[in-house]
Amino acid sequence: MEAVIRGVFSAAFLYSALRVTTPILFAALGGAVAKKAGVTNIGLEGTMLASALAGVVGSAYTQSLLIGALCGIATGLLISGLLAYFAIKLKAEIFLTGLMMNMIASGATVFIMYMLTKDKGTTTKLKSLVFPQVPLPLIKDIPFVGEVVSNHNILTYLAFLSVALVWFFINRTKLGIRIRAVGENPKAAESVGINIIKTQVTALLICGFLASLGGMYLSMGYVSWFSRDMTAGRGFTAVAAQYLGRANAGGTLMASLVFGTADALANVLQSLRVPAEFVQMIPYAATLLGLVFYSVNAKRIRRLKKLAK
Amino acid sequence: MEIKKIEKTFDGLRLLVAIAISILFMLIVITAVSGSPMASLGTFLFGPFQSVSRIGNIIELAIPLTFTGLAICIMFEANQINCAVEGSFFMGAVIATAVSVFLPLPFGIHQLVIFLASGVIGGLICLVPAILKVKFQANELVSSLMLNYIVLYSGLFIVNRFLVDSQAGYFASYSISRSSKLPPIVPHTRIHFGIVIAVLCVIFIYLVMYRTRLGYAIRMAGKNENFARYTGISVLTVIFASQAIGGFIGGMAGSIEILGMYRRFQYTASPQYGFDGIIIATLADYKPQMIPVAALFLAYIRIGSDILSRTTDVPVEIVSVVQAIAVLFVASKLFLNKYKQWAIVRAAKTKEA
Amino acid sequence: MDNTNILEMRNITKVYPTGLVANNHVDFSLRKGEIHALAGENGAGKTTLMKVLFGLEKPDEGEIILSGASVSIHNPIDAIHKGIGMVHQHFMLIPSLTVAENIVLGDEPGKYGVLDNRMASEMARTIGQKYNMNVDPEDVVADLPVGIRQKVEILKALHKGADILILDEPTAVLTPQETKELFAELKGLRDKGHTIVFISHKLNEVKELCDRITILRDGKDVGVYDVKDVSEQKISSLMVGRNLEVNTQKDPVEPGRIVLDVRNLNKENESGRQVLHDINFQIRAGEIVGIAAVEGNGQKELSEITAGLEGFSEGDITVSGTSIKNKTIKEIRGMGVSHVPEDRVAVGLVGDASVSDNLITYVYDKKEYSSHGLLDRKKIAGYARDLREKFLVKSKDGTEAVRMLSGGNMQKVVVAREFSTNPQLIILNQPTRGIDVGATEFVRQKVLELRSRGSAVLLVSADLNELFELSDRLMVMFDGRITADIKDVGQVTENELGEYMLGLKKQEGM
Amino acid sequence: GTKADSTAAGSSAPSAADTPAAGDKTEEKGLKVALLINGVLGDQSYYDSAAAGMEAIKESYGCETKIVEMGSDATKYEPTITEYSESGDWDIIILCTNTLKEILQEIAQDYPDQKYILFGARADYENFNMSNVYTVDYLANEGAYLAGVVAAGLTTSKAEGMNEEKVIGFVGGQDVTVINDFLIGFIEGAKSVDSDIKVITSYVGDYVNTGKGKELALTQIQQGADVIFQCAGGAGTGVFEAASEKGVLAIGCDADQYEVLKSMDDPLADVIATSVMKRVGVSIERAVGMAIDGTLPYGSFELVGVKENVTGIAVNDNYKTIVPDEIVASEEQAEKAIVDGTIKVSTALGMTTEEVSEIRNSVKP
Ligand SMILES: Nc1ncnc2c1ncn2[C@@H]1O[C@H](COP(=O)(O)OP(=O)(O)OP(=O)(O)O)[C@@H](O)[C@H]1O
Ligand SMILES: Nc1ncnc2c1ncn2[C@@H]1O[C@H](COP(=O)(O)OP(=O)(O)OP(=O)(O)O)[C@@H](O)[C@H]1O
Ligand SMILES: [Mg+2]
Ligand SMILES: [Mg+2]
Repeated sequence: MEAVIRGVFSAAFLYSALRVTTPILFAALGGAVAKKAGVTNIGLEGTMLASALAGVVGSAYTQSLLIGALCGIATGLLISGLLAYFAIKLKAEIFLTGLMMNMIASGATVFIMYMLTKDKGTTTKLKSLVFPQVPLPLIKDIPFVGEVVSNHNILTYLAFLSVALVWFFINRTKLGIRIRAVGENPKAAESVGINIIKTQVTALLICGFLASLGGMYLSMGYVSWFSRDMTAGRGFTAVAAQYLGRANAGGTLMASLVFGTADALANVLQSLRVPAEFVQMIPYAATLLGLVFYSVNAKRIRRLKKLAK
Repeated sequence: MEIKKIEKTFDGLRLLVAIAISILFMLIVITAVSGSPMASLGTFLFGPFQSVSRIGNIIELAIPLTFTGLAICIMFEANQINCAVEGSFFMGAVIATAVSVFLPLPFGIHQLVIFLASGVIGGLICLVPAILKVKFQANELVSSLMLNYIVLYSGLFIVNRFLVDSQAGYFASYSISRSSKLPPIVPHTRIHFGIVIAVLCVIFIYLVMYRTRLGYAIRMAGKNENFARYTGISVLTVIFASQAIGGFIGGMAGSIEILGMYRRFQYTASPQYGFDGIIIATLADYKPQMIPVAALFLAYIRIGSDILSRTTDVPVEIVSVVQAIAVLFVASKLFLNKYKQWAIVRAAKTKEA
Repeated sequence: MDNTNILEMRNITKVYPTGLVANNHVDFSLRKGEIHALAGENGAGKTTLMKVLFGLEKPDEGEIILSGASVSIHNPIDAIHKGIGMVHQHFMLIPSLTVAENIVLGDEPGKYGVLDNRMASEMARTIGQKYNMNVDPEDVVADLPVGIRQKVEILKALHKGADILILDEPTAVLTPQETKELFAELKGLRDKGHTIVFISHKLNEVKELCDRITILRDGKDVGVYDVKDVSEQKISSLMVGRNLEVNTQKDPVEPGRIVLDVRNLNKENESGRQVLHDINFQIRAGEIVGIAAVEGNGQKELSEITAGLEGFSEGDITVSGTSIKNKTIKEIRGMGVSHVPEDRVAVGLVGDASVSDNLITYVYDKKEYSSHGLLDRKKIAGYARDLREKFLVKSKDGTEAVRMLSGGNMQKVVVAREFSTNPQLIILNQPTRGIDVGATEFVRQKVLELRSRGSAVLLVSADLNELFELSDRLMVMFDGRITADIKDVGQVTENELGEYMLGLKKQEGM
Repeated sequence: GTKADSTAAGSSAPSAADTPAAGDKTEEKGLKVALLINGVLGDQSYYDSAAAGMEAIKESYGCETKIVEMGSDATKYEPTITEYSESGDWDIIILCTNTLKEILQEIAQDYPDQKYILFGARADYENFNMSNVYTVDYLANEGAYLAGVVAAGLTTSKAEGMNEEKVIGFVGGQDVTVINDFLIGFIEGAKSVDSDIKVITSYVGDYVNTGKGKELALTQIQQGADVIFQCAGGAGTGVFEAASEKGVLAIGCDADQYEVLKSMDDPLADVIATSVMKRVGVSIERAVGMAIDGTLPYGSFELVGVKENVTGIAVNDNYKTIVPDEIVASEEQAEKAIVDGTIKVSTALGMTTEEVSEIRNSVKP
């Protein structure tokens, strides 16, 4: 028990919470952009998975991190593009299309991995590269804060930076306004000459881009190889985080942090004398509670507003 | 009527082209991987019909798919995108095992009690997202995705804590008791009594949807909740009843699968039949009577690729890609639309003339 | 106005995927600087034709000639580039964006992809001043009343440089005063050289505003006329292909016992605003009580509360002596209350369900329509067929989805369902909004039939003609209060009513 | 260092394959051997090890081999096994694990002429007529016991990367018997060195989530663990990553994972102090060899462990560099004691869930 308490109140715990949050945050931000355009992308899981493999393969065969990253991003765009083609262009049910993308990614990654390495489990045979960890100058010397904030993977910083970028993009850029218009009232957007399909496809591609970074973080940051189904439900969690955060950048950040922290907590709690199954439930239960809490809170705010008037 | 016929023709055509495209894709993959592509393709396409037992395999696999397809059908028709059927199926299987192992009852009654128990638990699970939605406006898609994990781990806990047979040597429960098994009904296959229940369920859901007040309420409220409120159709009843029925079927499906196909409970992860149900329901266009057809189709390509991977070098994983391609094209409303529009214009014009 | 055509649509044919031929070899032309009316019954193909012109629908045949050259318009961008703007009947605004953002949407100012908010506001202000339509660019559209939204819509089109402006039933949601203001603005636009297409079912408006008129019937055009040469009578007979009795014949009916009794009704809405203040009135059997009010003055709330869709804070409502307080809608309907809602598409119908399914809502749960615990399909189909025939719903066999019907026919489905339950009290909210003369007349006839059979009718309508024509008594609402109760409808002028509606005047003792 | 050899030379088992005789057996072409696994390849341990054994059979005896991955859907096992039995194309069908045992017990009687080898399980010869089935199972707990001895020795030593605390870690795939069999042996071995030793146990929940594997290991390291034994299949690779990042040691599972990773030039290999080996492939190769010689005792069961050199720990270059001599010595001593039967290692097979969790909880920090 002591160990747990020590664990939770340590810099290492907060550090790991940020680390666990990173892939979810990327994907959830991507989901938020898609959602703003009126598309609930449930294919985040597959997008992440495919990019995770592509980044590994790309960097392994070229020994260039940049090319590896570009391969990962291109794959993220490809999956999102496929999703867009079927859901937006051919008007297949978006929810189903997302599920199918996950299915394709799950099968195709193993297939490709097997073709390349004759291994269906992991790509440890491939000598792939990883994104570097970066100590933050000055900040790294501040006690505690430095331990929590510094020396993260460069993608972790990028994820948190993306929150601001996504906010700016959605609220301040022309494309962002168009995306919101399309999401809120597609017919209206169309009537002023905005191409709904193009806008939604763009939003999905941005989503794919962000999700691909999340995916690559798993295989080229978190660990240094790809293994089958390594996303392990993070894409679905990202959908939940995006929903909890009302598809707003700030809200999505908060929700992702809640989940990341719950997940990190679950890891620490494993050493408690609680059945492992219950500990493994924690992140999901936390999200579910988050959904409930959120609505209770929204109700309270409404009531307060009413009183104020 | 003319137009309806064209639509029907094109829906059929779309199905055929979708299947053709996915087979073509399969052929490309096979050619890339295998030495004798045509023979391999033959294995994929005709292998499933080569013996009674293989045909049996298709039908065996179609049974759980039919159930979850039906469950999804009624739940989604009420416009509740609730994926908790996945959890219902898993927990249904767990509860079925528990009752089978710990509650000795005579043959016949035993099965009924198990169906009831796992159905009820399945229904309760699917009600959770519904309640959260009604009480807290929590999106049921999101909450059900999270709930599935919670149910999975709870189920594993129950098995691990109360049901696991430590003599088995692997993660498995005690053996399913003889009195609760669903006996096979076709010789040389494992097609079990569950198929009869599946057929009954199809008829039941069809009748519920189209011949009962509840079904009418579900269809109307599912398509327009405002309308339901305004005309006095109880939306709450629709939500709760549809989720409870769907969950019941999902839970019962879990028990039928365990009693018909397994010696012991041995899932360590959810078998995903709940998500498969979504595929089935889409392929069947949410028509209960078409659910078994869609289930058989999906089962057929799965068995085909199983055989393929067993007999050739083609990895079995590729089947998920083939399936997804087929489903995507079938579900693409505008696929081949140009030609359809052309046919409709022509028909309309000839009528004018 | 010169007589050269700036736009010609030739031989346009549009077939919808349902196989319905919405435009059948239609010719349509516009002269520079005219206001051109496009008239026709519901489903005649007006909207479709304009959607083709604006690039929202692809024609299956035909060509469009703009300023003498054949052009192809694939999408609204093409249309906008060619100087065509369209104001749709249903608002096409993004509620969460500001007026300025809505106006510049599609063609936003700013560098490097970043929106320049100041510039956008400036542009919105300038264009508003130029056309004398004042709106605050910083307002969020969600907070604006409909009249202002209509202006924003027009400014939006003008900002995009529309020379040809299409207005699809712009007056359907406006008050008389707002309509008047709009007409002044439209005439101003014409004088500045713009060409306007005006779609409306209100023929008096067409007469007042338009120069020429094209009439569609059943997807075909039946001709172009100078408006001054054709009477309203003539227009409507061209539209329907027969002569129409425009003035409703109203038989005297002696009002009976009190059916609806509203006492001290108060209502606070979600955000805490008092939307109804001490409402008191009764309606008797065989009596039609009309409510005239500018949108947003509590009439909608009143009708929805009476129908049980919303609760209320204080007071009581009884129907034939029984209070509706804490009753479910089903129970209230069981008391003999019917309701035709304001929005037929969003509330009144299930678009994806069949016509028949939309008709049987109140009988499917009745004993006589089931056998052995299952619904008796034959009987139900028979019931639906009877209703379709009785209410002249244009539908092949009732199996097609309601969304495939035109607006007027959709309304007939709602009316058929609601009128056939033998209501003691019926609440009508905009019963003829946006439907053509023929359908309108039909619905009004049915309302009078109900009255003769002894139903109490609460009629909320933005169409003053309708109120005058149908009401036995007229009440005016302003700011959540009843400000006038006019017992003798014949005695009040339209102008006087307008003053009550705008809160300029209040009846003694109210 | 005989343990590091990849040839199987069980001192008591009848030996035919102890000397790899690649050249002279190839003439005896014609034996067709199929391996049916209830999973998919790529776990870099159990199934892959079996697959390597098949490869060796092909090389050494010139057999025609085939591996069938039946996946995780248990409903497919029975029809597949039946189909292969029915076809009569295969001289020997090899199956594995207890999961397939129950199916085989029924099928084997229907095909008396078909020969089967079942490894990783113990068939019930009393109740089923299985004169055509040879069964072999492994004492994984014995290997894990030795790993426990090494781990405990390391954490209490001054070896590089070792801290003051007497804490070691175990990361399992799932809380199930096969995995817990390793755990029980590991704990027992560790406690034999120092009864105060603490073992932190975590389960990933599956065998694929590498990220989670790493995260759990990092948490354990943070709580003071400096030697972590992973039994989590693919997810276990995350444990190595964590160890490498934090400068502590790890112990691999099933195969000699140091050699596996080293052969791929993977720097992670260096953190793997040793691996608990279950030389599944070796036992298959040995069995098929005996079958060719006609000496395989069909209709009987063999239990092989440290004594037969099928389970044990990997003694490789890394082990020799990392592990101080006195620990090597105590490990060798424990090994001897197991071989001569003075040490009896407990097994999770047959333990209830409570019993397992009691043992697990008793050593939690
Ligand atoms: N997208 C569509 N799909 C199928 N049919 C359609 C579609 N849009 C319109 N229609 C049908 O085409 C016909 C013409 O419709 P249109 O909207 O042009 O009529 P309208 O003259 O505008 O009628 P209203 O006065 O009711 O607005 C109607 O019968 C309508 O039901
Ligand atoms: N997707 C569709 N499929 C079939 N019919 C449609 C579809 N969209 C619209 N319609 C039909 O076409 C008609 C015209 O549609 P539109 O959007 O122009 O509304 P409208 O006619 O202007 O509205 P109103 O009904 O208020 O007159 C609708 O009344 C409806 O009957
Ligand atoms: Mg129209
Ligand atoms: Mg209209």
